[in-house]
Amino acid sequence: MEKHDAKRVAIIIEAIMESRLRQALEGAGVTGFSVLPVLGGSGRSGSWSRDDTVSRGGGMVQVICIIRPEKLDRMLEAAFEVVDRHIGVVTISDCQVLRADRF
Amino acid sequence: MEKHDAKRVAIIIEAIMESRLRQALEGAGVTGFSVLPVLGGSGRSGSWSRDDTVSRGGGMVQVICIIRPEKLDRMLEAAFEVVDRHIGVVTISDCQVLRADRF
Amino acid sequence: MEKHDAKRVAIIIEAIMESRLRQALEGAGVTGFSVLPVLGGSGRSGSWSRDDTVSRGGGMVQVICIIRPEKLDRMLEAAFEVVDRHIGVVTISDCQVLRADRF
Amino acid sequence: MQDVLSLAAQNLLSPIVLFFVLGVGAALARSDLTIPEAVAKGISLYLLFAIGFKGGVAVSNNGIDLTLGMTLMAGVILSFVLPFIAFALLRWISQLSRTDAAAVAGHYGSISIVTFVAATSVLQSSGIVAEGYMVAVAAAMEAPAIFSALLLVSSGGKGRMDGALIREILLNGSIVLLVGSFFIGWITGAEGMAKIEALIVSPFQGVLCLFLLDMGLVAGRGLKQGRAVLRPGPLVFGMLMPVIGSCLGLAFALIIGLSLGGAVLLMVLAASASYIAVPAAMRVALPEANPSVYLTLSLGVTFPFNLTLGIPLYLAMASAVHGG
Amino acid sequence: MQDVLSLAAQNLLSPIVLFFVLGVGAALARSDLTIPEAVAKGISLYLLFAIGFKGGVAVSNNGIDLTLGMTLMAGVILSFVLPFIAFALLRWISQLSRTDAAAVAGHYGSISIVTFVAATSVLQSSGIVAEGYMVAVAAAMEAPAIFSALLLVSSGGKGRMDGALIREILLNGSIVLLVGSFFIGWITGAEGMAKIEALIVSPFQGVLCLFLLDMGLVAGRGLKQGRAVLRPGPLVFGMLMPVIGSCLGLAFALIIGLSLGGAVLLMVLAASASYIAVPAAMRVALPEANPSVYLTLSLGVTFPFNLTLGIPLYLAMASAVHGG
Amino acid sequence: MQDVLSLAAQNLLSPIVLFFVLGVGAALARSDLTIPEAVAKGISLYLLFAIGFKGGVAVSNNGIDLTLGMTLMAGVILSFVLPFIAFALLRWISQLSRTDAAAVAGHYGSISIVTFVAATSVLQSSGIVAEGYMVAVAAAMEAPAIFSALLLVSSGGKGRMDGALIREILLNGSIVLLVGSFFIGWITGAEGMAKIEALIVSPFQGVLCLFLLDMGLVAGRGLKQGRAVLRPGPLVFGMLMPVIGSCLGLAFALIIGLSLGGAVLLMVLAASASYIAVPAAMRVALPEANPSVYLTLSLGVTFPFNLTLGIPLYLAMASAVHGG
Ligand SMILES: Nc1ncnc2c1ncn2[C@@H]1O[C@H](COP(=O)(O)O)[C@@H](O)[C@H]1O
Ligand SMILES: Nc1ncnc2c1ncn2[C@@H]1O[C@H](COP(=O)(O)O)[C@@H](O)[C@H]1O
Ligand SMILES: Nc1ncnc2c1ncn2[C@@H]1O[C@H](COP(=O)(O)O)[C@@H](O)[C@H]1O
Ligand code: NA
Ligand code: NA
Ligand code: NA
Repeated sequence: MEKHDAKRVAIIIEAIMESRLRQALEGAGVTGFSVLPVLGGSGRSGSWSRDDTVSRGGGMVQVICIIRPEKLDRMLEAAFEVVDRHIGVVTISDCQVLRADRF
Repeated sequence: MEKHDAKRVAIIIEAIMESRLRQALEGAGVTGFSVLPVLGGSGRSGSWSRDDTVSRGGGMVQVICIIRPEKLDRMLEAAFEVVDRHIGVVTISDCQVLRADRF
Repeated sequence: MEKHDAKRVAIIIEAIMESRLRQALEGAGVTGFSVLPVLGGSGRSGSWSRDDTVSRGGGMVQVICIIRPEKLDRMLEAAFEVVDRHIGVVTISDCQVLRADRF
Repeated sequence: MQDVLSLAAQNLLSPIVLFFVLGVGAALARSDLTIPEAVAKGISLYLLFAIGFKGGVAVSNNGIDLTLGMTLMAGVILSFVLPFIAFALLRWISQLSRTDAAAVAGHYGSISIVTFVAATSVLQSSGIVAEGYMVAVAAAMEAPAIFSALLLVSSGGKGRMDGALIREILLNGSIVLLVGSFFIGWITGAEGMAKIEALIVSPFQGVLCLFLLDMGLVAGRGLKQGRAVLRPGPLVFGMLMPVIGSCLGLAFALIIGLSLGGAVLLMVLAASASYIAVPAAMRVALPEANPSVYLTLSLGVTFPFNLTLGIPLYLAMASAVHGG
Repeated sequence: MQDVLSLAAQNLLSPIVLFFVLGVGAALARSDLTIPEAVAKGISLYLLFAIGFKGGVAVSNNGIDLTLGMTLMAGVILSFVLPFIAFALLRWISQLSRTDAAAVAGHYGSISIVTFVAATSVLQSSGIVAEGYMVAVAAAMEAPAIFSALLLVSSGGKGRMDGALIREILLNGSIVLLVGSFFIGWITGAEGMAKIEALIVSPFQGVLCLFLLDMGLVAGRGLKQGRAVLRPGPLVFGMLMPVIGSCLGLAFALIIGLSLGGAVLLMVLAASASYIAVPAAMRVALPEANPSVYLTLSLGVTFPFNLTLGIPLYLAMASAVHGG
Repeated sequence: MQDVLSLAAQNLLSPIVLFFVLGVGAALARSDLTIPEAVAKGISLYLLFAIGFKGGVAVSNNGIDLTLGMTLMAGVILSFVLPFIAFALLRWISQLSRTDAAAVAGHYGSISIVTFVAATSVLQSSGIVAEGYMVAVAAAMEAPAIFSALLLVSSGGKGRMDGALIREILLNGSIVLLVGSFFIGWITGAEGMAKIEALIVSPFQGVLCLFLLDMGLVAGRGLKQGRAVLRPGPLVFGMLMPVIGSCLGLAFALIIGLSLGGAVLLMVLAASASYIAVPAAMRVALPEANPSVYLTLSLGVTFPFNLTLGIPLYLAMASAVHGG
């Protein structure tokens, strides 16, 4: 099975910022990503859990983006723009992908 | 703490195909995997969000499978069989695992 | 964009053990982690799905922790303490992180 | 004609239609109003539970007669035949590919249970009674159209149907709950009804409003995503096909001798298009077909058409030709 | 005997039992019918809220007497003692390991609140009144059995109990809501009831049907997964143990002098087995025990047994020996 | 004074307050009782739907007059002005930074719809009628305060407001549902009400109890997390500011000539603090502000204060000065 190198970017960000991040990604020509729910967590700004958040929209989501290595930097810049002043985590790791024609 | 090398396969696929993928994996002798929810995303087939999908079963899920390197190819073939004509993404990455006796 | 090496630890564990794991992590000085829902899966102890679990709290969650490499071992020991007698999977992989000052 | 218009006007100002409109409006204005998925699913389970049970109790009260079997058969035939008509019409007035046209056609043979429920409400407020077993007919009409759709593409080597899929189609949750509640209503009859009436009768209309708000939100968002689909050909199809379906439904109803209410409901079933069971089956069996085509047409065009204009129109048509 | 059978037959054809059967059937036929987790959780919160509150209002209306304290104590004793009997019986008629047997035994000392609610419904339709404080007794019986189970394995060095777990057990959400609603019902009395009656009284039976549908789905799926467990020994245990429990419950009820209704409810509590609180505690404190053993027995065997045959049987037994 | 106390006592023993207290207690005792997020969201949609619709029907029944426009304007002015007062007060009695103080201030100009609903219940059980359009006033008061908060920090170069955010604020789901239901209630009037009354009127109080249980859980957990915030200054602010707001609200009500009920509701709106719309806007526009400060104050201090003591106090104040 043919595999192609790619990068996997995972961005944990406040749910309320999701639409802005989506737009920034699309603006940077990133057409493929998925959004996963996050139930709770802990960080410098304290610990939280979806069931305790007062304004129920107050949780976080994880946006996962599989991307060709050459597109990575442009994407990170676009994402950074949105994440910048906000809480959240951005990680990058190596992966391989099947069906690379789809990217 | 002893760590063992393993592969982490992540398959994003339509929820409606989940049971077929599960069967294919089990058929290929893959006994360990987890299914995670996906809230939304974007790809060549457009962008979607769980709250907007008409038929609420219409979303996607992410199947994650930690597997011994030597079993990888057989697993990918079985998964590919199911994913083939359908939308979705298959990624493979390296990882290490504790308690390898459990695999 | 400046990136820093880090480790990504993913622990799949019974939901009922989540609070204990959180405490153990905090006890080991791990201040950053996120908890993701798991819908179902399969393992040595059989296959399950969130909708079928009798006691609805009976599912599993995935705790993800991005951590500096030098803190990894202490964290794994603390986590292992909790996971030890229980079902679940612990994986470690390499990643890079933006905004490392936040860790 | 006067009557149709006044009926239509009255229908347009009913709470359920207005909440649907609110939902569409909110979606088009990009409000973040959403009904959580679990709540929407819960409401739809409630609706199936309630209408199945009520139908069963009605059958238990009035007994059944020969028309039951005939109507079920008529429903199955309609569901099986309508996709062929839809396919021919689509190929004629639109540029859709064979695959897309077949997938769309499958949706129009099957049914929309919410349209059915909305029609039941309209009948109720007009004081028209219908055969209780019509919900069973609705259930029987869900699946056959899927087989027609796959037949329509089978020559092209596309469309995969296997045992697992057939079981999934026939035992999908909605059918099982609807038919199960129907039988339980039938078995427990008036006594059973007395026990659960307070849940399934009086609050029903209010719950339906909330559900239609959600349908509006989903339809509105679908329209925004799928607006590329809305070229004249498909658009005309989405409003013409239900009328054709309703005429066929009316013909069958007259032949069988259904009551006025039963005739309207059979028309509505024939006229409505699926947006749950058939899309799911198409994703499995015909993944090459573009979902945004069939979803936009079914939910974005035909559903609102039936809800607002279709139902009063079918009622007027049936009233005009029905003996009494 | 005649009476038991007719009561059982009538019970078997009640909507709640039929919806449970529908759920089991749908699961066994591998239908994809499911109640979303959040909805099921919401319904169970509703049931706890409603029965707690109603119990409290009943106490506020009728006052309390000495029997309250005695019944609470009887409940705690039953919950604590039953696991030892269950353990002995299991070790005798099954091949289960000590650990598995202890875990199962713990479930049978604790209670199933849905079985309790179902019994309340049966009493209600038979026009039998019970002490309002029985819901408090139900709450008091949840936890002691867990300690017995852990005692049973402590000699083997297994079973970990710590402060966090004790707090989790005693303050688990179900107990807190049930007891809290009970006290609020007690405090606000008839006036409070007048305010929220429309939510917690009339629609209650209908909501219970939906919940039992879900229980059926879950039990059916559990049975399919856990069928390996269903060897004759455990199977017999799953139907014999509730009867033994009910006899002990009846004995206590007669000693205390509970009303007929109260006696039946204490029997049902003793007869029923936990499938929420105890499994959760076992996963934490006794992870070596196999969950599919205790869940299959408790939810797949004993719950359906009690729901269908057990409740009418206990009612018949109590009627036979109860003064009046 | 006698009256205020007896009213307050009566209020403290109402089911909704007791369920709130139960929730706070359960959270502080670290019980795992939780209402699933989807259920809580569903309940809040129900409440908005119900009170919007009821308000619209009331307007349809009684017609509108000049006071409607004046009250809307009063609401907008209050919402816009209160943050400046709150800011000044906070800077005076607390050590909060400009940014945090501005963020908190924004919350106190906006409103809490649950406090509004609770006040409606109190009025109802006291037999006091209020203008139906007060829900529209509530909707109008949600947003202006956000702009004030951003003005307060704009000199420091902080606070980002863009078109997307403005649309999000004005078209947030709660406002759209509340206002939409209000208009649909107005359009369909008594006839519409007859159709959905069984859902939105009689079970309302019971649903409100469940919602307040959830609010209590959330507030209690918030208090535990945010206890660091509760130094004397902010604490005094959290109880003083609502009283100041209510006085301003009363003044406007007297000028406009609102009924006693309407005056109390305007006071409550002015006195209450937002914990949904404003926090969300602050996270986007002013991420530097510490959420635990404004959430703890708004939900942990001011909400319970209003629910328990505030509402009876405002009613007493209004009764004292209102002509009748
Ligand atoms: N090291 C980490 N690993 C995983 N998730 C994290 C980490 N740090 C923060 N998070 C997530 O990001 C949220 C905000 O983090 P912070 O900005 O540090 O308060 C936390 O509540 C977690 O959900
Ligand atoms: N590059 C990607 N990274 C992460 N998820 C993706 C990516 N591409 C597609 N997806 C997910 O897979 C779904 C279908 O993708 P596609 O087949 O490209 O339409 C999308 O809606 C996303 O949820
Ligand atoms: N190899 C694996 N990859 C991913 N998830 C796994 C794997 N093995 C086990 N799991 C998850 O952990 C749960 C318990 O596993 P086990 O302890 O093997 O029964 C399973 O139900 C899965 O959700
Ligand atoms: Na049709
Ligand atoms: Na028991
Ligand atoms: Na205010």
